[in-house]
Amino acid sequence: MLIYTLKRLVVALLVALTISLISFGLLYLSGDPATTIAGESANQAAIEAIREQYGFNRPLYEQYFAWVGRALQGDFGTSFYFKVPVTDLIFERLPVTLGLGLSAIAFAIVLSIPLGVLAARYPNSIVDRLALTISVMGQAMPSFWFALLLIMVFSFMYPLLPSSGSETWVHFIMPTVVLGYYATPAIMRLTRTGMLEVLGADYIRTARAKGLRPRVVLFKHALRNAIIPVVSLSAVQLGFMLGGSIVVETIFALHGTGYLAWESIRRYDLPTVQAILLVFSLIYIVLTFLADLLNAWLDPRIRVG
Amino acid sequence: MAALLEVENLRVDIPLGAGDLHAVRGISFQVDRGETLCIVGESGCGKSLTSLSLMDLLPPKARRSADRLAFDGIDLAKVAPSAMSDIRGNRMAMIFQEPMTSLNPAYTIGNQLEEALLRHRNVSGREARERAVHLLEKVGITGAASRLGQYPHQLSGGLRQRVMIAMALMCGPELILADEPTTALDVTIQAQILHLMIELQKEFGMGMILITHDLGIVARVADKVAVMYAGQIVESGTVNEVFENPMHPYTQGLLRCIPVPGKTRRGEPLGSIPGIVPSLIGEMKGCAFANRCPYTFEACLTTDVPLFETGSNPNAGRGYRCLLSEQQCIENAKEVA
Amino acid sequence: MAAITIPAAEDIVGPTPGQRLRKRIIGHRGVMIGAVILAIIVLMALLAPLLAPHDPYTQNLGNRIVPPVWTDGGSWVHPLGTDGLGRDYLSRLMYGAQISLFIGFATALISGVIGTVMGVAAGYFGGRVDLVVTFLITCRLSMPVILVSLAVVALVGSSLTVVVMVLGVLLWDRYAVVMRSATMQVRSLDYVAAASAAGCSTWRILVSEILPNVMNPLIVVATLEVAHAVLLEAALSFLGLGVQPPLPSWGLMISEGKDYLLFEAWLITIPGICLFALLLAINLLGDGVRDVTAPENRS
Amino acid sequence: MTKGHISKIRYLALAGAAAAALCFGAPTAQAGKADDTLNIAWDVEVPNANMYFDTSRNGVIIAHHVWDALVWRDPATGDFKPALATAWNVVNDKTIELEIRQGVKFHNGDPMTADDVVYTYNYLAQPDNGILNRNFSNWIAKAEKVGDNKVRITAKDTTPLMMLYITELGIYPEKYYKEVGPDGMGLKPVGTGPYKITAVEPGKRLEFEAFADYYDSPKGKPSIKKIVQRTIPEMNTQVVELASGRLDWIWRVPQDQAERLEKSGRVQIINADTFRVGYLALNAAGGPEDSPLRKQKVRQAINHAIDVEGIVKNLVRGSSQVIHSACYPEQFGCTDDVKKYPYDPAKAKALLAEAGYPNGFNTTLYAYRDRPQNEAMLSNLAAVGIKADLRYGQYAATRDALRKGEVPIASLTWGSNSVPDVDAILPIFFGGLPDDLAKDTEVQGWLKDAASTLDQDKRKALYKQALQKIAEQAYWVPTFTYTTNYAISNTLDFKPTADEIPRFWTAKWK
Repeated sequence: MLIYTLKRLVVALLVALTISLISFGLLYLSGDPATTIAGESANQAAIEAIREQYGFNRPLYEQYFAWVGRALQGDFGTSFYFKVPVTDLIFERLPVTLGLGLSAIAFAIVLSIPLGVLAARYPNSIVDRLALTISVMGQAMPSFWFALLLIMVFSFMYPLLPSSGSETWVHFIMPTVVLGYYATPAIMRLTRTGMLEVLGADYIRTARAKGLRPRVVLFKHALRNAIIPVVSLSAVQLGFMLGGSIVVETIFALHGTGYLAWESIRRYDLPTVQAILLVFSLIYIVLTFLADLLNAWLDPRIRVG
Repeated sequence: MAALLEVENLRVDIPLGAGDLHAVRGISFQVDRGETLCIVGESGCGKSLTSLSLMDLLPPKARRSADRLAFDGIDLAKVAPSAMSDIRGNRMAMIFQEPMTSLNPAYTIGNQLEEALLRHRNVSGREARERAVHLLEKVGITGAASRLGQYPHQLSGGLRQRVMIAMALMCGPELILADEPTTALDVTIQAQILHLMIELQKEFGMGMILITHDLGIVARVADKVAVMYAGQIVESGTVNEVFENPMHPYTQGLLRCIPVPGKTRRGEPLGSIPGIVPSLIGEMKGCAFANRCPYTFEACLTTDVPLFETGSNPNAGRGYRCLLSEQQCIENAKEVA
Repeated sequence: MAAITIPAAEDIVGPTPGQRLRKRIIGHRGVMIGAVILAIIVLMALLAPLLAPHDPYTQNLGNRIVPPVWTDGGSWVHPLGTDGLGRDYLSRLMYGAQISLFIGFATALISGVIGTVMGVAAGYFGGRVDLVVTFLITCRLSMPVILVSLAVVALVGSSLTVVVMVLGVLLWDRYAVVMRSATMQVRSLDYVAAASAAGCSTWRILVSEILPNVMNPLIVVATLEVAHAVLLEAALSFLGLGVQPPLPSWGLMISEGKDYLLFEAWLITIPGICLFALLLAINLLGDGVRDVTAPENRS
Repeated sequence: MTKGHISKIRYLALAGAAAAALCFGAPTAQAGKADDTLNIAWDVEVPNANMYFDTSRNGVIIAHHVWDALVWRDPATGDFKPALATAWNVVNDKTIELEIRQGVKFHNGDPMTADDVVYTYNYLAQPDNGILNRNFSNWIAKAEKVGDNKVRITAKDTTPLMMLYITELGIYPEKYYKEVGPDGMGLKPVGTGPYKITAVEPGKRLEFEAFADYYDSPKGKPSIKKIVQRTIPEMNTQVVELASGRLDWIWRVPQDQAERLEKSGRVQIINADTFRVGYLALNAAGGPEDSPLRKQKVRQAINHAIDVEGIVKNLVRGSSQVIHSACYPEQFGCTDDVKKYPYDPAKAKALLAEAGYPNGFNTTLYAYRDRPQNEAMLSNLAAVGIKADLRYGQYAATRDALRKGEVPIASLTWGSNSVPDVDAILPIFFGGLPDDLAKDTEVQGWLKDAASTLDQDKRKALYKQALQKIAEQAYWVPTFTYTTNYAISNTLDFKPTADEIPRFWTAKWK
């Protein structure tokens, strides 16, 4: 386990390094960011001063190493736009994105696991068909369209829910549904497939032979085994939601990292974009690692001996 | 007093696209406390489905029907699913063929042992634990207490089957159904396990249905034998009667396939039954064994054969399903011997 | 534990060779529904020059936001009404099908070539090649597609070509994952070993033994990736960084219709429903093909 | 892996859930008239609340609310009125002396003195102060105290718009600013304006509160007690929030949406003029040697090809006006007396043929906002044979490319920083600065002359000359003036001004 963890750590570092290269190279496609920083009404002198101040006139590799060096110490530089440390900026906004991501994945799980379980328990029943419909619709529904439709119906036609802000949990209902629905199909399918497989297993028959109640058989004995791949998938989906949060946060005016990323791209706020890309990647790596740990906990064959 | 388990005209049908598969076609038998019934037959004859149908563990598609299916006077055909699950694992327990896959990989041995007792008895966790340790010792597992925390994948096949047996015994059942409990195990371990089961059965005075295709086992442990072929019992009786005087050509064929110490001479080829089992899909006309039977005559192909009762003791359930005269059967049996 | 967590690979790879495929496809309801919808959309796209009642680019500023025929003020001149610049909405929708389908298929092709080469190489050669490919997959998976594509498109400038190239270069991960495991499976089969033993060249084995046998999962992934690409283009267009106007991609039409969401909802609903139908059709088709090629996964 | 580790994971999961619950659990603010709070939304994030470090429109708005300048310009009449200075005296071309008002307090309670004024101006005059908003402060050479309450400000050069600039320069508290620096000021701003800022969540939210000790300023005392600004990027969301009463004030609502909203009766719509003008910048002096845009006739043809009137009438609507010269009509020095190019595709084609492009040519149009208008112009160009690809991008990217001379045609807008004088537009685009695509030395000369005299008539004449040549040469295609749609709740009384600076201290509840 220790060796495995170390290996994972090395891979994670290599990935982070690669991503840092990509994000750095990517954003320097744009050429000289000094004009951007200076703003609409800045004159040439201001632009020159900025170029000097940020070191844009130095060779690219020098800028890269300087950046990586600082990044290793948790210093991603200063946002061109906000003029505050990018690290502060990201960590100030990360809770919203993570909160949204967690509630969305929770929504997806709460919706899809019971449905997936029931669909597998009663194949070709109404529940199964409902589950199938939900999942097929979920795959085909562009999230921004879904979000706008929700706003139109639940905030405009029937003003029941707030369409912007992140003050209370009520504000998170619509964003959660939109983002969570996006992850639902995959989780539901995998649950259903896994459950179908597990329900045919011998140990399920054993459990029933012990006279255990159907609920116990289904949830204790079957789900526990079927859920193992679902955990990995959920982690991956949570990672994907970081990307999905860009659209959702923009529409619902949630000031999270996804929206920050999008605005930073539009503002050419390179240090912020680079850092977010890197942070998102790291989160993904951490998530998959956590999922593995969780799997190890769920599956004693991995954990023990 | 009625027998512990009474089964009359039990049928199991599985609907398929091409028509119903009649897997078990009207079988009847009884098992009493302290008695061991062996159901013998080759693969696919319906013996496993018979045991599953008794436990109400058939696959979802399969349908069960019976004229009488009574456990200690309780009509299992009419009992509600929840009441059935109260009986299952409690008064009737089952041991399966595949010890490698029959334990849930995600839970410890202890957990899986204890949950049966916790489900059916109002006991504390500690009591359940003690019972589990006790039974693990009983089935010959050393260091029982420490085993409780182990997971199935950490145990060998023989150990797992012992665990399965212990699990079946947790609630002190009155009837044990063992479906080929030793097939998947090493030969050396087979004997140990079998031995263990018989011992326990005697000790606890349980009724036992042992399903096997191994006549050697039958000879050693059975009180009564039911020979199944193509979903029917073709011959039944006490183990002595059946082994001494096999009436049905199929039984005779089976017995010819095993070496009998003292009777089978060294170097003599063992018998085999040529041909294949008929399809069980759709209605079947005549004797199911007709296509493989050396004595087949015209009536065998057209007449449905009833189970003829015979033997000195009508309660012993001695019967056979053959159109040949009793005399003829006895003649044929002598050839086997 | 796998070195990386690969999503949903196992439910795409089906071991069954595709002999009985055709029969099962015909009998599969999802596939048939998907195929019919997709066929309608493809026909609409191909026949747009013949069927479209108007030129999709001709503006008429005096005739803006005409409602569709079924509402008050609508007429058969513009069955689906006109957009904010007075262009015929039905015609734009038809030509838009061309663009959206082109984006989907072109992207799936580019990413398919990249991903298949990587996946097959990793699966066949194993060892270091596999290590590198797996690493690349991990890197790729850890970058949110939408963030990276937004950044690139914002920097390079958005156009149809840029969008297709960027998405094509980004969306190969699922191909690689699936092709890798499918190839591993096929490689271990006897006939591949036999071909290898018979002295066939690696290239020959890859082309004539491996590829035909990983075709089923490849087709499934390709189908789903077409949908993925269409969806992502729509998202990019929605954020203003997709294809450039006046090209009527459905994503762009939704984006343009966005300003009318609250009062002329049909301007966003119509392309929205079309996009939904297209994605639904492709997904049904893809899922169906998966079911059909790996039937043990369903029922 | 042991049990111990597992429970740690469980614990972390719980902690995560608790954290998530915490961020959902914050109390919500009640909106509107009921609690005397004006809820407003912008679509752009405000990076900080330090007025000299934000060049955006929002920065200007914040500045006007939080910081008063020495002099105030009445937006209605254009008159200069005493604010933090009670009187002033223009000593010469480059020097002005001002009498500083007594008894004015900063938001933190410190008194505002002549020292603060001197400090602020000298700070702005430093070349290395790092401030971004230099357009209004570049002229300052130095400031000095010439009496207890008297300050002399000296310009580097003759500065015709000095008074105007002074009205835009808020006075900073010397002591506080030295203590907290620019970043501290951005997070906890302190000024003398009608509103003080009580909370800054960068990019997300700003909270203003009426300043109780506000001096007797010509701006007047604020009526509404609190203002809460939120950033909502999506216009639909803004409209929905407004319609459902969670917002009281939004602006820049698209015309179509504004008209429908007004009809719905749920909110009020005010369509107001702005200083912003739209134009196509033509790369007249740059690009490849054989660029068609180098030819005057081609540029004139483009002017004739664009149906500005049609676009204004059908798309832009509101009170937007068609313009013919490169300035906002109300600006000092702006004139309509220039060569006009009525919409005439036939003539455009003829001119193209004369220039050697009978079949038109291919080019690229860069744009960064107002997609429908640009699409309409694209279609106009196509009608005379000019096939332009649209490159729709970010403002900064467009302007970058433009400065590198890579852009043949750019569709841009300019708001003149709300300065009512062509000095805020012409020198930037025709005075030889990086945005000058015409590079017309004659025009550059006139503009330079105009900038170095205080003689208003002379300035006017020079600007007219320049504008006439710009039109004659067709360096630009001036299109139309922008209007802004304000959508406000029915309970709010709000009067917009043309300089696109909402003045919330004049707003009231009905």
